[in-house]
Amino acid sequence: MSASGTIDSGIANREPHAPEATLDRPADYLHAQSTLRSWFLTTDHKRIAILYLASITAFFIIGAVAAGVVRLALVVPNGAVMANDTYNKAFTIHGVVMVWFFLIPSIPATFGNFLIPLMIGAKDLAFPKLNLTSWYVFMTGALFTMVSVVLGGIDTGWTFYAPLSTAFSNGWVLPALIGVTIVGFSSILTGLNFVVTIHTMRAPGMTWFKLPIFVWTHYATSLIFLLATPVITTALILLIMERAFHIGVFDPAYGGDPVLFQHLFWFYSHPAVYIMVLPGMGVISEIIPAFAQKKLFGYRFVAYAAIGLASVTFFVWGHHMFINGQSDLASLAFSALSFAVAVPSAVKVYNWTATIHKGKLRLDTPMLYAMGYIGLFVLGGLTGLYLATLAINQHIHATYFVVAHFHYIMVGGTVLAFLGGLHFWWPKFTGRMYNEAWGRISALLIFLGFNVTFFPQFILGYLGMPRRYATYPPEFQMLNVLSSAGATILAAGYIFPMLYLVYSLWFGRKAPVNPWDAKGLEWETTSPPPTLNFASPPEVPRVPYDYPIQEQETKAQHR
Amino acid sequence: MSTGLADGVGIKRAHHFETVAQQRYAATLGIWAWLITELLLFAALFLVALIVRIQHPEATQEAARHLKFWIGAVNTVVLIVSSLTMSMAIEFSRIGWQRAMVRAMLATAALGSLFLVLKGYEYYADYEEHMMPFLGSRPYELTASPASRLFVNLYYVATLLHGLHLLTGISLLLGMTWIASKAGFLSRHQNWIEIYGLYWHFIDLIWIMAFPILYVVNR
Amino acid sequence: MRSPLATLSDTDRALLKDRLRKPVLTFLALMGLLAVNVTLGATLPFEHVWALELVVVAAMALVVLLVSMEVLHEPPLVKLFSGLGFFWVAIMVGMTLTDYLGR
Amino acid sequence: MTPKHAALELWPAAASAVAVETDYLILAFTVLTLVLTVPVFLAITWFAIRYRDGQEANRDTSGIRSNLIEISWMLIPFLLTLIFFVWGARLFVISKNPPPDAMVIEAIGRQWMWKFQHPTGQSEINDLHVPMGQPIKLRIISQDVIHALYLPALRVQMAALPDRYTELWFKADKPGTFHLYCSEYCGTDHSAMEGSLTILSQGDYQDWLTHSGAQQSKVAAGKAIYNAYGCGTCHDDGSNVQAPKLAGLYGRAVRLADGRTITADEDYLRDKIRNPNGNRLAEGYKQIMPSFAGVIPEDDLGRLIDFLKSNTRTVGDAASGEATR
Repeated sequence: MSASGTIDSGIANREPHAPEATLDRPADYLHAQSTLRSWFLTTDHKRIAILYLASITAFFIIGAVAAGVVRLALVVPNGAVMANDTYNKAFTIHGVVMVWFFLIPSIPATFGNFLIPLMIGAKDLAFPKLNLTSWYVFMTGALFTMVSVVLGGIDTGWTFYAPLSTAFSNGWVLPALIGVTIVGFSSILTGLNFVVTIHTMRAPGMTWFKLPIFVWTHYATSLIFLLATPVITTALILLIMERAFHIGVFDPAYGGDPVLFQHLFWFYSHPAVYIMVLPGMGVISEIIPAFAQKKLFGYRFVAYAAIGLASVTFFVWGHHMFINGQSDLASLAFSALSFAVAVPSAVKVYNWTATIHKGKLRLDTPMLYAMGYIGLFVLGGLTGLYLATLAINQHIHATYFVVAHFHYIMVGGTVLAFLGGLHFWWPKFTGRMYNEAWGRISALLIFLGFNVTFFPQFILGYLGMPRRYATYPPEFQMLNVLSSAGATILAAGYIFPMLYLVYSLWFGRKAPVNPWDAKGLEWETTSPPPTLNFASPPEVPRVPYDYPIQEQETKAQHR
Repeated sequence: MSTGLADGVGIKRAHHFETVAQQRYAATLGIWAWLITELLLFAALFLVALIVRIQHPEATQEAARHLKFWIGAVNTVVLIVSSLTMSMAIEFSRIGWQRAMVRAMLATAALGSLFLVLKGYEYYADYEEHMMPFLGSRPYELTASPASRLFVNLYYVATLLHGLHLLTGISLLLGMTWIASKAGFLSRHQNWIEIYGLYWHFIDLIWIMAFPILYVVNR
Repeated sequence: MRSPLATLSDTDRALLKDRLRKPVLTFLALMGLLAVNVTLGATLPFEHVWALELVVVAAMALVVLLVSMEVLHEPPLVKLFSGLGFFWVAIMVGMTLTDYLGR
Repeated sequence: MTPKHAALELWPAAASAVAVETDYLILAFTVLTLVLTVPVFLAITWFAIRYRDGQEANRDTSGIRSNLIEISWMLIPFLLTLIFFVWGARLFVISKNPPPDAMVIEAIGRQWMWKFQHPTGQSEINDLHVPMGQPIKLRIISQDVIHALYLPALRVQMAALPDRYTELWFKADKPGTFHLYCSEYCGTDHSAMEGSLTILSQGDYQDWLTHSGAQQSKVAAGKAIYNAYGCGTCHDDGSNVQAPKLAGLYGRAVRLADGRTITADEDYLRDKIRNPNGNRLAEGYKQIMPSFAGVIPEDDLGRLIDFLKSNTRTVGDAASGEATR
């Protein structure tokens, strides 16, 4: 299907600073206005996405530096590199910043914000001003948390378990808690906007089963934003009150129950895993068909699986608490329900694999990330089932096995999907092409560095090394050194994209409308799109993922 | 949602919507999505109250008996009346009776403020009775039952959070009343009243649930 | 001037009566249910009165949701949204109680 | 005391039947993981080579009804993993139900040390000696934040909660010395809250109880307390804080600020820990130390003083490596 009403601008040899063509198309969203004010008071979802992209990149760098400090400390077993407190603060900052200021907003607030209206053929999100508000709320929360970091940091761990965080920790816990509470509202507002947009703003003819999986997974994510986030808001408010006024509900000194905080915390924080994972699945479900030039296998199952994951995830939070003193009945129930998560997850993975089968594969940078994603996500997911198995959990709970498991999900899943998506849609976001060779090298470096960093941690955990240990028995040193060595490779893999992507902004080749021959409405408008997204109303395709290679029955339908 | 709008009553389409109906539907869905989050926010507090009750039944009952049951009951009446005036405001907006609508809105804001005044008096009475365990400088009344402070403190968190919602609601309502008293409001933004009404009813609903959960069932 | 009431024309008065019937009836129903709960709370007539009180609260909540907030007249999606939150509250409370009642 | 291990081992010691079965469970689960993942990895790699753009390949899709495939790859892995739920749950239920004849050892967690009390009254700090072949039930509680007692050689751990007792039981069947950790992050010296689990034969355990249990570990226990309260932060030789250095203090003459000279005996040490702001301030120092009266329990105070007495010149050397970390 060719783009109608748009002008192909994929001419490679234009002057880098040549003014945008003004005769035959409206100015794109990047160049519509250029004042600072036009950026900070914009209601254009695409510009807000760019604001988010810049912010979360900054937080990613902060979190990554903290991770570097952690890996540096663990090169030696006796803690000779830094004091215990410094180490504890480093891993807390790493956790808090990465979870709440990078992973949770990462894909939804940037790609989701940018792409959902484009993919459904809308001019904007349903509530553009609310969208901008949510960015300011996000930055306000970040400000509070950064104040805490600058004043001296906190050493509670990202989980803020009471009563350590309320009665014992000496750090600047209150500003950090307030910051995280505020950031929750930003998530809620984003989720609300997406839910309403997907329900009400679809272009005529864009029925639910023509929506890209990216939109489905963002819908599921938004439901989690709405249904889970308020509970952690309450939990954090009570925690703040506990620390500031000793209200006692989590304080055993007055008969309060610290485990209750864990229940409220994980009621949010387990679904939050799917806030981080589902959007990544959406990204992968776009990349793979595009680079296989083949319709996504089992579209409906993959769509339902997204909603299924978002629902099942609310029933399993207690698997974080098997050894924390919850009742055996609860442990058995939560363990059994946790296995149900395997169903929709398996659907996704096998369908992606089947999509590649008999496709016409191009191993460009986004596809490399997507294939890496599948491998790492499978390992991360299945090791999650180890942890959900009660007897195994009794051994590896709170060891490095857990650390390795969730990094396979969070980095192997979310971060790879984020980078894959960033490369996939970079031409659409910026109108520029990046250097493909550097892209592939970085993708391979990240895959290699990631595995060298985190695979040894599975073994460390099985051997019984507890997490959050500033010092450790010397027999674990070899694997820890290996892990730290991997982290340096990983760091290099992260630094390259930052350089060549930024370089491409000024010196990259101009991007054509559809550099990958991908399907989806976002590829029918110019790169970058105009302020109102489409010069003329887009034509909705007959089927989603209308690629040349189709499964037979759908092909037959359209002949 | 828009049963029988009078002539000249409606909303002005914003640029990114295709139709007025779409815009109206988006606003309704949006406020309901927001109300879901409000419900879970308070439900988590109620859950904590339930757990406190399960773990310390006697202490909770003793604490609950010190709450000002009759002030709570009167406040519930006040909010139910304010729900009525809000419903009236919505109905007036639909038939285009702008002046009556503005008066109903003012009455709603006044009733909301009355609630806050009564609540403030209740806090004052609690203070006089040494029922503020979080105040380090003021000895707590029920020293014999340390766990009772859990429930009492939870009562403050829940009612303060509700009060904050009400205060926000009153401010929004007064701001909106000021805009709504200008000519032509109902032809441009009639659904603001509907959307706001849903919020106000829901805040009332939270109190309708909070009053029995905090004051009544633990007696 | 449309108020005071006396200056209303007959058609306006009929319109007013028509429009306000439902809010006023709702109001009366809520007051009645509240009166039941307050009486129960003040007199504590029998042992497990809290269960009955919670039933009355549920009835009040339903009246507010369905009538005051007009969920009855909304499209199915809004009906779903209005119930979704309560379903999730049930998940939260139910799963948490498997711990506290199982200890 | 610290267990010795090879620099790189890939298979941790298992010292109970439950631990051995847990290992089998993990091993079996790993086999399942390989069965489920290796085909995916191989398929992706093979497809990437076989169906690369430009490769001649048969790309005709076979037209298999996809619903059947979908349902089978949804359900088969799920049912396979359910086997492991049942197996894991069975082991879990066993580990939650101690036999009635289990010997009860009290375990108390505190920032940042473990204290174990044997049924015959002996107690030890950070180290735990237990007899083989005898079911042992640990009753665990915490005095401050949440800790968790983790015995990797037995494949079990359990939280130490501040408000109620939790339990953990095991029956060790292999003698040796193994690690013992706190596995729930508990603040600054979380990683120092570790020790060793020593599994002894019945006879050796009785021997230990009568001879060393009460006596020999006192000083080591005192050292752990010294570290746990962070005494060395100010009182070690290398510390920058303007505080008296404790190494070799016991039995020495101390000049007080008011001109008197007294001997640093047991009473003096006890008094200074409990009430440092008393009238016996050492010359040249300011009143900056907080009172530990009511903070350090009496029995621990005794151990701490035993340690100070025994280490005439080694306090700084012995403690500086760990106390400040």
